[in-house]
Amino acid sequence: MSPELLSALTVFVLAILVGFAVISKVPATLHTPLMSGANSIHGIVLVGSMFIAIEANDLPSQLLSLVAVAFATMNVVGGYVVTDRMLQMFRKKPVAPKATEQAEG
Amino acid sequence: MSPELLSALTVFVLAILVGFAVISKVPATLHTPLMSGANSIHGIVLVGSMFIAIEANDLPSQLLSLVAVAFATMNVVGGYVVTDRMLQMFRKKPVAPKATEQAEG
Amino acid sequence: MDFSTISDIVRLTWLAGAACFVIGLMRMNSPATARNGNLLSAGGMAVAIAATAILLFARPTVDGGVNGTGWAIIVVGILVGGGAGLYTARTVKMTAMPQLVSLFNAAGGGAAALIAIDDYLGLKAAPDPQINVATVLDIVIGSITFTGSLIAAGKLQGLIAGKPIMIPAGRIVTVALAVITVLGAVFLWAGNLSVPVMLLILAAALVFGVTMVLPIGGADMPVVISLLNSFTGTAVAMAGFVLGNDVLIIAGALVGASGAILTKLMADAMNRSVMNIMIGGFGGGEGTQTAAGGAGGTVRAIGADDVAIQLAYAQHVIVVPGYGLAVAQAQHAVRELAELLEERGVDVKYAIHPVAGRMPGHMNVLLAEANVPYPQLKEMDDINPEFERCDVALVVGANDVTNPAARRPGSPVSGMPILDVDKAHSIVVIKRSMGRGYAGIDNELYTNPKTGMLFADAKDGLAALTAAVKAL
Amino acid sequence: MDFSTISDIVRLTWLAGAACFVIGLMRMNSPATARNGNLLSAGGMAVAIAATAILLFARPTVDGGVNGTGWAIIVVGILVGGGAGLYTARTVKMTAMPQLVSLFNAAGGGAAALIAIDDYLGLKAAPDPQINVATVLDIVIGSITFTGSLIAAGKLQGLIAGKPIMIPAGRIVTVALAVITVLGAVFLWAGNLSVPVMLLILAAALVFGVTMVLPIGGADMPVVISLLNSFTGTAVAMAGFVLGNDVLIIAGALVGASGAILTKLMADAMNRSVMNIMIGGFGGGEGTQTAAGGAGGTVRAIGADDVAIQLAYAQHVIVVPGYGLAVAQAQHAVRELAELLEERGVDVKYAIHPVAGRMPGHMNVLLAEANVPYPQLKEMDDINPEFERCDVALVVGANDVTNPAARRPGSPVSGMPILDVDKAHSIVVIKRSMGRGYAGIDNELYTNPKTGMLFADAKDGLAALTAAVKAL
Ligand SMILES: NC(=O)c1ccc[n+]([C@@H]2O[C@H](COP(=O)([O-])OP(=O)(O)OC[C@H]3O[C@@H](n4cnc5c(N)ncnc54)[C@H](OP(=O)(O)O)[C@@H]3O)[C@@H](O)[C@H]2O)c1
Ligand SMILES: NC(=O)c1ccc[n+]([C@@H]2O[C@H](COP(=O)([O-])OP(=O)(O)OC[C@H]3O[C@@H](n4cnc5c(N)ncnc54)[C@H](OP(=O)(O)O)[C@@H]3O)[C@@H](O)[C@H]2O)c1
Repeated sequence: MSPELLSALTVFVLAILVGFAVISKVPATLHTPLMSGANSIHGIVLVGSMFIAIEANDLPSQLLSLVAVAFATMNVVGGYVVTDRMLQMFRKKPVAPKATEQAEG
Repeated sequence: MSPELLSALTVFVLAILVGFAVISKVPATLHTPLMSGANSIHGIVLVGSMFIAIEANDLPSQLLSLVAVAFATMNVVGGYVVTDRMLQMFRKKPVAPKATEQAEG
Repeated sequence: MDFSTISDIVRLTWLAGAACFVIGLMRMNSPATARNGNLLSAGGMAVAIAATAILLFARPTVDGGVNGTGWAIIVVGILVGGGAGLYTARTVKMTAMPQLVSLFNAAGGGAAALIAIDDYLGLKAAPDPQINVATVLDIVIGSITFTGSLIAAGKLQGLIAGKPIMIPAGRIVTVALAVITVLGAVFLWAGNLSVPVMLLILAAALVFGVTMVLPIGGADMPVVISLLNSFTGTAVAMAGFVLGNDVLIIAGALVGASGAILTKLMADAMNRSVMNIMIGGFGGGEGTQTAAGGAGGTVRAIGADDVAIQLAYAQHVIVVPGYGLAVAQAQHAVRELAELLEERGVDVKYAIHPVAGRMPGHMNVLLAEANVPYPQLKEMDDINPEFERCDVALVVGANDVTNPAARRPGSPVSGMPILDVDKAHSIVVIKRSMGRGYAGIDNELYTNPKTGMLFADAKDGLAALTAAVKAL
Repeated sequence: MDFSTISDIVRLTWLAGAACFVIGLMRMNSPATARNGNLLSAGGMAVAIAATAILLFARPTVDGGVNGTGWAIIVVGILVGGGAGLYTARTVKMTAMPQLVSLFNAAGGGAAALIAIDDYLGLKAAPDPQINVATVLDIVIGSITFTGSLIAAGKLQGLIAGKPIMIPAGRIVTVALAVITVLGAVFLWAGNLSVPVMLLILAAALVFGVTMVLPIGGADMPVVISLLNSFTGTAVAMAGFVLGNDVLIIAGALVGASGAILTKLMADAMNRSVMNIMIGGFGGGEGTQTAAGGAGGTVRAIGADDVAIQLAYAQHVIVVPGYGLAVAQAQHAVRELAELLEERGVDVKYAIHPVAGRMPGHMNVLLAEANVPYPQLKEMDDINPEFERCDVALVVGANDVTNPAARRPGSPVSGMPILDVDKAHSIVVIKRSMGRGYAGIDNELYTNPKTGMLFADAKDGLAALTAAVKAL
């Protein structure tokens, strides 16, 4: 086994352990935002997509890598923005609701 | 920076993150056993001590490594045994206490 | 600065980015720090991507010049993908977010698979066994995620029927596809370099993603999406092995593992096992409301005017929103009624069950969107002791989460914590019929002598109540 | 099998061992799985060490033979160290465990430092800067941990006075040592190879460990030990860098980080900050009991016979054990009294405050050792609502954990959760005098009209009560 593979494997196992440890008891309300937050993180595949794009020399490769870059960016940008929108609802609401209610209703 | 150092650094950072994530809200009763359990784990220094012992060629090295091996083994063996003793108190006690009490008192 | 220094710095930056992901996820475990955690994670991502661009730019090319086409692909791809992501994420309605997450997940899985496909097409000779293993796994997992997530999104969006779709001989097809994939993978792992076999695997995995998700009921989709999210993480980690890139491995494995835990937590919260869901047990969800006609016990129907009087002269009212309120889009109607009651001096609270509706946090999202004041939303454990002191419990389109059968063993909902609605002095239930809920069982709450049934669509029923209270 | 295959397998085994450490620690977070987690961790350790032995054995030597001396050192070292560890760990009394943990910690830190010292002595030329940094850090941190942990153990064992020892011009000496260490380290990092400077640093760090811990009060030692434990982890990780060994890096960094978090949790639980402790604020602990004489309010002394009658005819009695009970070794005496009362039909429970005593879990350990039935031990949150229904609260050598001043701001114990002893119908406190507790402040519980003070050593007082109840 090459030393690189061994060290990649070490990194892989450690990252899995971090992943297991990092999610503790979460209130159910946070499940969807947490899923969405994790979903954004795998947008890191954009880094890999950029590598294959810069190395693409023939048309098939260029097309594949264009789609890969676009997909990955969509994952990253959309993922973080939508997660942030979900999490806005945990902002502390202004506490005096009566006033606004009367104004509206 | 050599690739080995870089990968060692990666491993170091990941292990720190695991360490931070792994301890969550623990009841105070478990603080001492948990400390003792973590204490046993750094007994892994025995592995390093064995390496320097096998490579020791002069008297100072041999003495240093003998002490290192003995210290590290003490850390490992003593650590795990004492932690286990502490944790025995979390065994479910037999529930019918009255009977034994009467027998004793 | 020479290239090797730049390369070192970039690698360290990637590591810092990965650390941001981890710390961000940690912070997302608690409501108070969640938003901040997501921003930290996004910051780590931005830094990692910028570092990559610098690395690619500084990298010596074969002819010494700048690779124009490569950069054009990157820039165009980022603009198109980023624009699409930003636009949809900004404009989507709160209630449609899960399907959007699923779409983004499909995109990520697709990108991971494309990396491996591109790598495979460029091979001149069979690669090292390890790389080969990673490549094939990446193609398979990435493709399953891609089509599976698209189907899941389609189901949630209503483009594909939510109820379980049984493909003729579905199980056999699914198993056959799995066998083809595995055999092909083993053939390639044995050291054979064959593009056709790779394409065969690719096709089988893509179809497998479809046949895996189609038979699962729409109500189970949140769990399925979470599982597919974990798959994508794994595929990305495999892409990391293929490219020899640590940051992909770390981030991918992180999501793979944390996604798996999260999937389990989500399934636990709705009292299901992941296995059970994937095999497609019950979970017809929205398809089953025409069942039964009120088996056992008599049911007392009640009119809007009667309910209005009860509500207007009550001191404490607890509203219990459920899936039916979400389907009927009655969140604004319920807020109006509550405001009207509050003006008359009634104390109104909302009892939020963690799995009311069809996705975790469904009710919080809906009611927050309708501007219900946050302090009025009470979590299950906080509100349960208050039911015995409340004059009227108004159940709107909720069923399973109020079913007292959950307290006894032997029913599909056994063990699920429920809202203690039956402890209230008087109970009013708004729903269209005696139809069943997600779990497909009768609710003995409806035959409780204290309960009056207001048979109506949630939105219409609430509007009728508001009108009746105003007329008092 | 050729050596490179063996080496690969050994490395993977190390990785598996490291994974066991992590999963073991995770499981130790909850009482139900803690013991199992420790065993898993021990299993990982055994496997990692066995794999190392195989690797060393299979490794080609210079002359092709077996390195007899090396193996002799290893075997003798393991037998001696293992025997000592096993014997002390088996025979130590429950109450003396923290000092033993500290001793083991000293051993681990010492071993880590020795590795770096040995490595440094063997150097022919200045090593790579990175390795050099790790070597020096290992020597410094390992040495500080070594002497610091010995002092901490000595304080807890009573060999060294528990109260803060102020060295003349102590702060100046400590700062001077720190400066010497840092300057020496920088000199070596600059690429100079100098054994005398290394020895100077070594000496300075060893003395620094002593001067750092001496001024800290004995009662704060658990936190100090936890901090030093985290230090040892870091030193071991540095040893891993020196030897280029991943498993040392992983396990060391794991302990370094988790130990740091744990230190903070421990300090939080006793309402202190780690900074505050290290600087040596209050915390005289056992040194302060001769202070004050009952400032403000009158104190009602009460005799054993009176108390016996109260107890014997009560329905519910809650015993509140504290540090004084531990010092007096009165755990058996209290169990005897409780058993006697139970025979008479009195319902007896023990209220366990999380930081009663001088180490976390102190009271649980003590009472478990005295065979108090586990179901009678109640955690603070469970028992607090019961005080208002209890006839007599019997406080034995507890002080701070019952002080109502904690509910108001402005006192050293403010914010610490307390046992609501003052809600009981009647209160009896057994202690020797009006002496103060760990926080060094008066307790207004003692001037409460409901409180009777039974001035006695905890063991004697309880024995007197038992005799008096028997005589009834
Ligand atoms: N939150 C999650 O994450 C999640 C995810 C998947 C599954 N689940 C499961 O979903 C269930 C949630 O319980 P729940 O009480 O909220 O819902 P439920 O048990 O599914 O019941 C919903 C009820 O709403 C009524 N309804 C449907 N459309 C309506 C309309 N337009 N107007 C008025 N009423 C309408 C239906 O009765 P009629 O047909 O008679 O009107 C039905 O009985 C649980 O079993 C949970 O485990 C939750
Ligand atoms: N548990 C931990 O992890 C930990 C660690 C470090 C510090 N602490 C701190 O320690 C304190 C613990 O509170 P606590 O209420 O258990 O203890 P405490 O507040 O320290 O009070 C102990 C009391 O016991 C009495 N006492 C001493 N020897 C005695 C004897 N032989 N017989 C009878 N009484 C005796 C003393 O009064 P007399 O002299 O009048 O007898 C003293 O007031 C807290 O402030 C906590 O923060 C706890």
